[in-house]
Amino acid sequence: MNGWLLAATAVLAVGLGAGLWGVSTGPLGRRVTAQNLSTAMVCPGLLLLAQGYGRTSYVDLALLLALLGPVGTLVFARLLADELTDDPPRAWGLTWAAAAVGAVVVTVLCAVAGPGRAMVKLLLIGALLIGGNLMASRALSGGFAAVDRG
Amino acid sequence: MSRRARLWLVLLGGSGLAALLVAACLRLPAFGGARHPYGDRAVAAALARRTANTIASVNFDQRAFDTMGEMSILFAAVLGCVVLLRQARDEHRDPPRPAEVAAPVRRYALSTLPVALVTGLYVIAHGQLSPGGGFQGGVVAATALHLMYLGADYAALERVRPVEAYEIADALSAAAYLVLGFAGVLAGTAFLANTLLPLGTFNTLSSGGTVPLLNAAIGMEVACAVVVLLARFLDQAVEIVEENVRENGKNGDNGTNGMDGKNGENGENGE
Amino acid sequence: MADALIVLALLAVAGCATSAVLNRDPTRQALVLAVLGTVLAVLFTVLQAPDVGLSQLAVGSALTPLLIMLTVRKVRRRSAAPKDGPE
Amino acid sequence: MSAVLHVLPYLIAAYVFLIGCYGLATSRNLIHAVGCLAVCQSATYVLLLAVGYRDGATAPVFSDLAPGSRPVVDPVVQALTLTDVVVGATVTALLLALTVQISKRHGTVDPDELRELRG
Repeated sequence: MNGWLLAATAVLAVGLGAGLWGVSTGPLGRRVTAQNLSTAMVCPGLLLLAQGYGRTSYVDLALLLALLGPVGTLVFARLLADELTDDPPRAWGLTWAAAAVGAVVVTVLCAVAGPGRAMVKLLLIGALLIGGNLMASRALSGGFAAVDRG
Repeated sequence: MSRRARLWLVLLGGSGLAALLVAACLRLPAFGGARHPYGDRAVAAALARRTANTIASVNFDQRAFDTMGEMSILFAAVLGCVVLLRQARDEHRDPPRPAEVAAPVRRYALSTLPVALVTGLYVIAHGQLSPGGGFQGGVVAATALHLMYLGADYAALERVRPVEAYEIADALSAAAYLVLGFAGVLAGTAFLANTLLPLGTFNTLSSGGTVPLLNAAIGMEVACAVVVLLARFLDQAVEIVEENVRENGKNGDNGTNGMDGKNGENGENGE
Repeated sequence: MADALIVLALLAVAGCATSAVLNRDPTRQALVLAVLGTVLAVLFTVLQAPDVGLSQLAVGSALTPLLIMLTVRKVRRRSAAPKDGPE
Repeated sequence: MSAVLHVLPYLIAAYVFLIGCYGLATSRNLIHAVGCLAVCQSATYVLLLAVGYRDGATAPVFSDLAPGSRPVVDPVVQALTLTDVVVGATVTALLLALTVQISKRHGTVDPDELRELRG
């Protein structure tokens, strides 16, 4: 039994379950938020998987998701700006919770990895993940608002 | 045929297909089994060619000819899109108004752009060592460029993205793949045979013979193809307006599109 | 543990695929497809295929949603205009 | 549990394929249909990778792994899937471009209305 994989299963189960349910039901604003938060939760899950399988090369997946997940949310935030301005999604509690999960996972993995290239990469992923997550939430709650409204 | 009849036909055919698929699934080798004759041989061959990432070795060495086929599908699909989405005679371009993006979002997009570009290049360059390669890295690099549209506006993207240059680069990199293949023929072996270059040291950037070169060609091809593809879609979605739509918009009856009447015909362009 | 992860990812893929088909509005479907891309990347990781996972992440998380949303915008902009179309 | 697991991935792949086909057949919007086709495509990825999996094995990538130290999964199906994912996306783009053209020429993206137009 591998504690890392257990933690990864827990994070992924919560992230994917909540994300899937949130993105399939409810008003548009909630769906976009769920899409954003599912990427924010899956990324720490991927980091834990890399650690659990003992493969540092799997970290590239988390790096790519930390980069492109928020970009995907920006796509929706920008192209759905008109629909979202009427009812801007505000889920700062959940956003900060997801960011905290990411921060905890990155910190623990950094402590395990010790100083070196792996740690730099992990810190980069953590910064991209948390920064991207917060910025994507910001973009959703009126980042493209005033546009076209005179 | 009515919708109801069609649905019944689909259900009938679907249940037949489902039965066949389940029967096939039950007879497949059990999931997670230990017998993978092709896989074991591919791993051995990749190690013999000193390529650390076996998948890259399969793609760009052992099955390089098939990858050429994949590349031509990609090329043809992009060509098809370019033809389908070209500007027609009854259409004209309406430059969109500059977007107003919240300052932190803009800063985030513009500062992530170089990071994403470098990551894309990293994924391409390390294709024969760690997970990654031309196909993945190319898409990442091309997507990174479009942060310019998402975070700033369309005009800014157009300044950093001369589409013609990318179209030429797309064709050139596709040609580079072929030239690398024919170089093998000229050297006296076979098309795309990996005998041209020294194999190098295992697990370094220059290992694997022609694998890194073919990988780089594919990376460039995919990146340029995606940029051209997205450029056509963006043109259509943001800039190109049909004449009759525009005139009707001027007649004032565009309350249905949910935009303010002030912007008239290019209401949704402004974004 | 690895088996539990695989089952979890497989069930998530099945659920996501169902949701992607049943959400008839293209915008909402694009959102579900973005999540489906991420879920598939997780499945590929637990099936020990990081290369494919990278591929799926690159394509599924940003490129496909962008293409679909741009098409939706173009089509909406057309049909938002008054009815007398070309035909 | 393990007897179920031996066929579960194949069954999930079949299910995903069939649900995608159902969506394709009942779709009232061509953009939605293209999305359903993407779902069908993902079924093929799941099937291919499930065929190549080996219990307790890891990825055949030796940048951080000594060759031969651990069993590895089948790289051939992974290579097939990897190119398929990217090429599949461009084919999706081609179909979306066709949808844009159809919407321009016929003013609708509902397949049923398109049939009435032609007939």
